Amino acid sequence: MELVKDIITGVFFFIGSMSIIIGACGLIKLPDVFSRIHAAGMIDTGGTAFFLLGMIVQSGWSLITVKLVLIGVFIFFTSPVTSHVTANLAREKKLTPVGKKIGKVL
Amino acid sequence: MISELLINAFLVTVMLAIAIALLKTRTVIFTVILTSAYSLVAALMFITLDAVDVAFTEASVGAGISTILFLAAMAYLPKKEEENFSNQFLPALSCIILGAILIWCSYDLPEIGLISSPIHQHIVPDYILGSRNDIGIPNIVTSVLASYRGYDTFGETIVVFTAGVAVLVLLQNNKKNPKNTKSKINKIDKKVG
Amino acid sequence: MIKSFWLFVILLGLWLLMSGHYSVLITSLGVVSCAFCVYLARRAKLIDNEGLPLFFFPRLINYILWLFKEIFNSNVGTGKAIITGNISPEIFIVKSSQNTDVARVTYANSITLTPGTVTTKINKNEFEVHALNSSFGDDVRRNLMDRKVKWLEGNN
Amino acid sequence: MYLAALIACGISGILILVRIILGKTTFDRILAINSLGTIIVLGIALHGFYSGRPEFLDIAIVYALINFIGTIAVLKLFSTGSLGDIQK
Repeated sequence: MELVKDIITGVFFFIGSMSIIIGACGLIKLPDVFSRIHAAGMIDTGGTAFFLLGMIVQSGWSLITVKLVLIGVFIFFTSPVTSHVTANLAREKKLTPVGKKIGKVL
Repeated sequence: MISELLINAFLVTVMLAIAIALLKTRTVIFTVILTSAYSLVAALMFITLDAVDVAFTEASVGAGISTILFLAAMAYLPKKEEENFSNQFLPALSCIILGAILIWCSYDLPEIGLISSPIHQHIVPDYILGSRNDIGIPNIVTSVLASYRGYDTFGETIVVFTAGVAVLVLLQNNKKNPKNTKSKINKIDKKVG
Repeated sequence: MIKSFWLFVILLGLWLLMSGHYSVLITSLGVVSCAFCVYLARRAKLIDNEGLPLFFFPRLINYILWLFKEIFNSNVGTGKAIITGNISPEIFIVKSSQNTDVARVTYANSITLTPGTVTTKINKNEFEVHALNSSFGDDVRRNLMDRKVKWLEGNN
Repeated sequence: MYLAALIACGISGILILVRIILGKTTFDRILAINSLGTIIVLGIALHGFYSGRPEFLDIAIVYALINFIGTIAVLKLFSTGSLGDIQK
């Protein structure tokens, strides 16, 4: 039973690690702010979700699980807000994104 | 043990990198952002030292409140720092000498977590053993702060409160006749530059 | 009034979960502070359909599971796009068909939460969306998420 | 296992630091700092599990909230030029 738990946690941690490292590479590699927000979103959603899932599998049913779920809820509520505000301000300050515009734009 | 060393070395490297970046930058808002990142990493350092309460304070005060206060103060500052081309040899020398003295003194300190060091012998065992029976609060740090050293904490709180009230009185925005305040500020501005 | 009660229950549950000590004194302190928080929220007029959208709750679990699946898929897509360098950013407008503000915010946040698409501006019921790739853009333009949020909102 | 995850956090932290130091605009830096905060939250939780004392999770919760407030404050200052309601 312990072995199964450890294997599941290991798989989750592996996916989470890949996710945050690819996200961090994207933060360096992508061309402008608007594209980098997607990479940051990958760290905020994929990395967080899989790391927390791995730790939840380890801790079983206890108070710790509730705290882990709470961390996940906070990050999942706050991450899109910061992303949106950053993107919105960058648009307000007249930064033009790389790439094409389809149709009329606000 | 080796992993502990690895984590500490990593954190110190990151803090050093942030400090060097702080020296290089000239934009004021970026300075504040980097300071906040610095105290986040510093709090991680406290966690590896098992000082959970200090890490809590560092996280909420160092990274949270002080960042916001710096930002509020920054609204009155110009956006960019002025380039300073004066001779910086003497300040650098004094900093290096001070740092060398501090490192030299740190060799006399007892090892971290050593049980026989004087700070763990004198009064701490009394606090740890008596806290549950004397006061009945689960958290020992709270019972030391609020009960064993209650008068200390009371005095500190009064000092901080007085300082806050004094600052508010000095900086008060005179709402009844705003023109008056504005002209005063303008006069000060003209005097300063 | 019933919303204040629900807010009190949620706050008290959170307190009990976080504290971990259940003596009489500490628990009563918790009850008092939760009641004070509810009083403050009532005084600041925070308790309305926006502050506590109770009409979401029955269908919420279903939506969250679907959203998680969607987030996983777009995470894989974003990872691939970053590794292969296959990016052609585009920016366009979608219309939202929800009636209440809460549902609109939920829709905009869901778009932002799936990596690969970000809402950059909001004007009434028009969202300006930035997408990393035309395939992500097509996902948003198919309006599947819009219909899901409309269903989550119910007939309110 | 936990150590491997911590090392992954460290690597991505260094990559994000590179972006913070290189960053062209302020938005890049704010975004990168926010990501660094998320990485640090994960790192605290992982370190708690690694050293066998998961009570550290309380600090991770505080961090997750402080990080949000700090980022929003910086962005608000950047957009309006002040945090309070100073009449200009």
